[in-house]
Amino acid sequence: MIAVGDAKLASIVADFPILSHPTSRGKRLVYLDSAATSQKPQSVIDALVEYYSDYNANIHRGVYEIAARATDAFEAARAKVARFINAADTREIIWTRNATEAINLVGYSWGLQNVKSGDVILTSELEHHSNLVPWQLLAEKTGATLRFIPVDHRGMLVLEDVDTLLRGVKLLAISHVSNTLGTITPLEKIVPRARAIGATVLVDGAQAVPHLAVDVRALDVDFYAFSGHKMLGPTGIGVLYGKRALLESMPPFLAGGDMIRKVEFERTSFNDLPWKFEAGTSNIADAIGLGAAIDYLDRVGMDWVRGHERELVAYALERLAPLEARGLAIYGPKDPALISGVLSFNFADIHAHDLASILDTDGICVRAGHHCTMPLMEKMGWPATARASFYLYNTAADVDVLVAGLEKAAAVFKL
Amino acid sequence: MIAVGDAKLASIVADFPILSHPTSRGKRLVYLDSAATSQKPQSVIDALVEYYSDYNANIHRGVYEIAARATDAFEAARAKVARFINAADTREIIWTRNATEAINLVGYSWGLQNVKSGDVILTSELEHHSNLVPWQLLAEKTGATLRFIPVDHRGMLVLEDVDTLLRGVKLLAISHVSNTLGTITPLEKIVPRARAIGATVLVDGAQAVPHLAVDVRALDVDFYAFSGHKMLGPTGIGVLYGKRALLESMPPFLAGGDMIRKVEFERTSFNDLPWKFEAGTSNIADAIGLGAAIDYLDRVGMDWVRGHERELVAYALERLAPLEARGLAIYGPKDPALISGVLSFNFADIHAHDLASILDTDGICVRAGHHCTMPLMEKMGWPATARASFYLYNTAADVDVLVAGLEKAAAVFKL
Amino acid sequence: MDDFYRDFILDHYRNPRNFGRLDQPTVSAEDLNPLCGDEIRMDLHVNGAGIVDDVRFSGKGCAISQASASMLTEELKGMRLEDVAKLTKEVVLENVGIGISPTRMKCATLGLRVAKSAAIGEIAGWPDEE
Amino acid sequence: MDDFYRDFILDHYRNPRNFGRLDQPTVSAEDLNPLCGDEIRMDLHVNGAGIVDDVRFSGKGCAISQASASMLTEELKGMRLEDVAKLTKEVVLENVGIGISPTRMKCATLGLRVAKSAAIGEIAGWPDEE
Ligand SMILES: Cc1ncc(COP(=O)(O)O)c(C=O)c1O
Ligand SMILES: Cc1ncc(COP(=O)(O)O)c(C=O)c1O
Repeated sequence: MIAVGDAKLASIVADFPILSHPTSRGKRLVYLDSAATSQKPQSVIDALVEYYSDYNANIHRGVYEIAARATDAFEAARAKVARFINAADTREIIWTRNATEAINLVGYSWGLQNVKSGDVILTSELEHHSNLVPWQLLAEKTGATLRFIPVDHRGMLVLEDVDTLLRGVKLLAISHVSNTLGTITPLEKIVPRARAIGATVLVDGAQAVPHLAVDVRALDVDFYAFSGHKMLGPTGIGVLYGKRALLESMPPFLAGGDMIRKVEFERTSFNDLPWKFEAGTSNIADAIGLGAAIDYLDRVGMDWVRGHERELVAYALERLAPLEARGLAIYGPKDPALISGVLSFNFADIHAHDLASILDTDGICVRAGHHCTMPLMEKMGWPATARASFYLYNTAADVDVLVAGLEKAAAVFKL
Repeated sequence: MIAVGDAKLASIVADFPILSHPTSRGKRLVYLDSAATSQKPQSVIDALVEYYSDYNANIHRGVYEIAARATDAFEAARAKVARFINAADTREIIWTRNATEAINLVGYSWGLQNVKSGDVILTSELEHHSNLVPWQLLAEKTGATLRFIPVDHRGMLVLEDVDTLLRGVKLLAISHVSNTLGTITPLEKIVPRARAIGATVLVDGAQAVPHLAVDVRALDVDFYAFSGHKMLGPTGIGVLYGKRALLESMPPFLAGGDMIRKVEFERTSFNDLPWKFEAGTSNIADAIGLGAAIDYLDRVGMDWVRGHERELVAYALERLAPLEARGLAIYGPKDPALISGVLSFNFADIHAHDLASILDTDGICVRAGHHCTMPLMEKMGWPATARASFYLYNTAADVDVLVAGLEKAAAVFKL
Repeated sequence: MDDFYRDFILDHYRNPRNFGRLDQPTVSAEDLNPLCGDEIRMDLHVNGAGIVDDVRFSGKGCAISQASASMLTEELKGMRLEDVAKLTKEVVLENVGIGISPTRMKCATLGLRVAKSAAIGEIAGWPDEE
Repeated sequence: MDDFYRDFILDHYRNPRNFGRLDQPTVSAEDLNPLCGDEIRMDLHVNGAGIVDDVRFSGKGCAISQASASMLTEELKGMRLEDVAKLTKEVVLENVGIGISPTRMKCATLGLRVAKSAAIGEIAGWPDEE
């Protein structure tokens, strides 16, 4: 259980201005939807305000003072990202809008260059649409086929036959943490096998980087995609990490200003990494904002974040257990060691949307629906689930409010 | 000349916090680089802060209060954009990162579907790389050829032979206003001719929407692209306008969350417009910020903006004229009616970069280089130019400081 | 929102009227609310006089979409197909009564949208596949 | 920055030393500063003892890049090619003296980068075209 007087947690909560603003019904905001997007600490908001108020300028080509300051801050943010995920080189960090664009970039650039008819793309049954639909489109364009690592009834990947599954695989595209169930993929069991047969490996880390310490070199992946907005950063900024040699060998994706070296009427040569993949004016402010988010996470410490979420999940499982007799079904492995801070559930015959609406009246924000994992929902036979997802600013009190909200829902639905 | 006591102008200047912050050398900031990116009024900064502090949530799928508020604000911003450029339908407004991504979206989606070997893409010699390189890549992929509307020595498009130029053209891709010279393309002379032969028309309005009243229906274009950051909005948000029937007929570009209707393991059906083209978590905050920027421009009035820039250009041309005898060369038509608030120049044998560095010491921000229009520079024989670009917050006093800065540069270089 | 779930709503949710499929529908339509995943199908049978004389709905979803659709089917029976095509969301709001939040409006009107599109499709002819 | 443009800088800018091309260079390289468009080419002639005995540079650009390159060519003459490959940006900074702003550092070091890459290419062999 979380010690009530935990001073560190209290000071974290105080850093997030939204958490002290009551809802229109006067309730305390109990934000349990960080897997959709996280809240932002004041320091991130301040970084945006500072950029726009003090040194707003376009980057890379400006010789004047604020342009130089903006360029430095923008590239410093890139260096922070590189260090945060332990990339070997700052040039391996490409700014994108979000994880989705990062994955699509690989699909269009590396994919169309390398994937051929008959090739196999291996992914899993629990992927977010963003790490599935791009590969469906690529398969359609190239004549490649998709293959799926199955999930078992607990939502764990079935990896007994991983070598069989990997046969003939050109690309392994897999998520690090499931957004619907929170299950953590044991990448160490799959990636080395995939590498051994020469497959390229892309990991969708949208739900991992915010919650776990991620080391792309230790994982030894080729590509790693994630979004800033889920890790305390602003909306509109995401990251594609790629091994340098691989990025060098790829054709550009979007074309325009900043990604070029020399343009003539009929032909163009492209700029060096990372700018080769960054066409047009970058999202300067939000890249700087993501840098501030990383500073914040660094100060708190990713080990603390992971530990805190584990405690919250353990506490929530304990508090929710009594409701299981009344029809609460919690999905996933129900083991805090195997999942990040995500719990998906249904409550008797209350549809997840109705549950979310009832919880909303008490200021509790949970997500309801398919969580952009329709195929998983279909396979599991869940029309929808309600999902509570935790982050560093959630408290045991939030769990208590959730439990009370569920009791109320049971009363409303006369369970 | 600008009346010194213009109260409206003074109150506009006061709305931009950066303009009251002196540079590190204690100089007043004289920002003459709005063609690269504009400064932001307090109301835009406040809109971002409000979103992140009060109702930060992911959109479209959330049933709880702040998610609903975020969704409403996000879609309201889209409606503001639609009205601002007089689109027929809100669904015709697709959010992108910037003008560059908007143009690339058309290249990948419409282009790969419709452009065939032997087709002609007509563009001009004064395009920004963002409206040139995507078409080079498309031509390379499809076997189409590029053709260029020439520019004359003043930087005006040569349109005498427009019907000859248009022969066999599948796509006309042209900018509305040149970022290097400020010249305004007489779209009314080209677009109807292009339409008459059935060509599709894309206009790069990155330098037009911020400075002129734009009416996409009156212009009768198929696609119109622009960036928020050049029109008082945040970085990271841009717009593709497209006629609805055309957008409906196009395949999706990026794939992932939000742009889907139904996903199964092997196949996917796509969502309705505009979301079909918006994959992954959108740049929610910055879309809302762009909405606030449009509110600001609406309050000031685009006619006032255009009139003010014309006056500034006229005043600048008048004040700069005496320096021409000492080697100042101003490019472009030098007629405030034909250009927006942009002046490109060189001063004797002072290289543009040196000029910009010297001006910087007095707090003056001008851009130096090729302005992402290398082919134009090559054709004109300019290795680089210095560019001063104006916006609604610039004043006659800014012009005076620029002139004084040029005098100083002449002294430093012993002209 | 919690006062929305009154007894008659829960009753329609748990015991939907006219649930299932028709063997020989004159026209059917189905739609999905892509944002929440709710799905509804409506089968209408129309007699020679242009009157809906039988109706079934099927699908899955929240209490709001299912109860609204269930209540709607009771209204549809006996209506002229032309009038079905002209229904507005007021009919749904009158049925479900107070308390629906704007975010859930799409759920409440899903059945209506499906019924209308079936009626419009039958009257105007479905657009040809392109 | 304005105090950077002293007489000797302007002199090297307006009267660049060793400007032009060599007829028979042992090695040449060129590069472009993509951010500002400055271009510089360096032709080196190396004698049997591995000493640079002639050098020319050509290109266009700002006073900083051109003056720095001009001054650099004076240093290069008589240097061992191996030592050219090992030059650091200190040599440029000593040449141009005070006042260069960080944004312009790339201009100042463009000629150096080109000379070094010529020397390294000649010593190590250019990478094969892939
Ligand atoms: C004419 C023109 N087109 C396109 C662009 C590209 O805009 P962005 O960099 O915001 O994508 C610019 C910006 O410099 C421009 O001036
Ligand atoms: C596992 C996973 N992958 C990808 C994404 C897509 O992230 P974004 O919408 O920021 O592109 C998400 C976000 O919901 C996710 O949870």
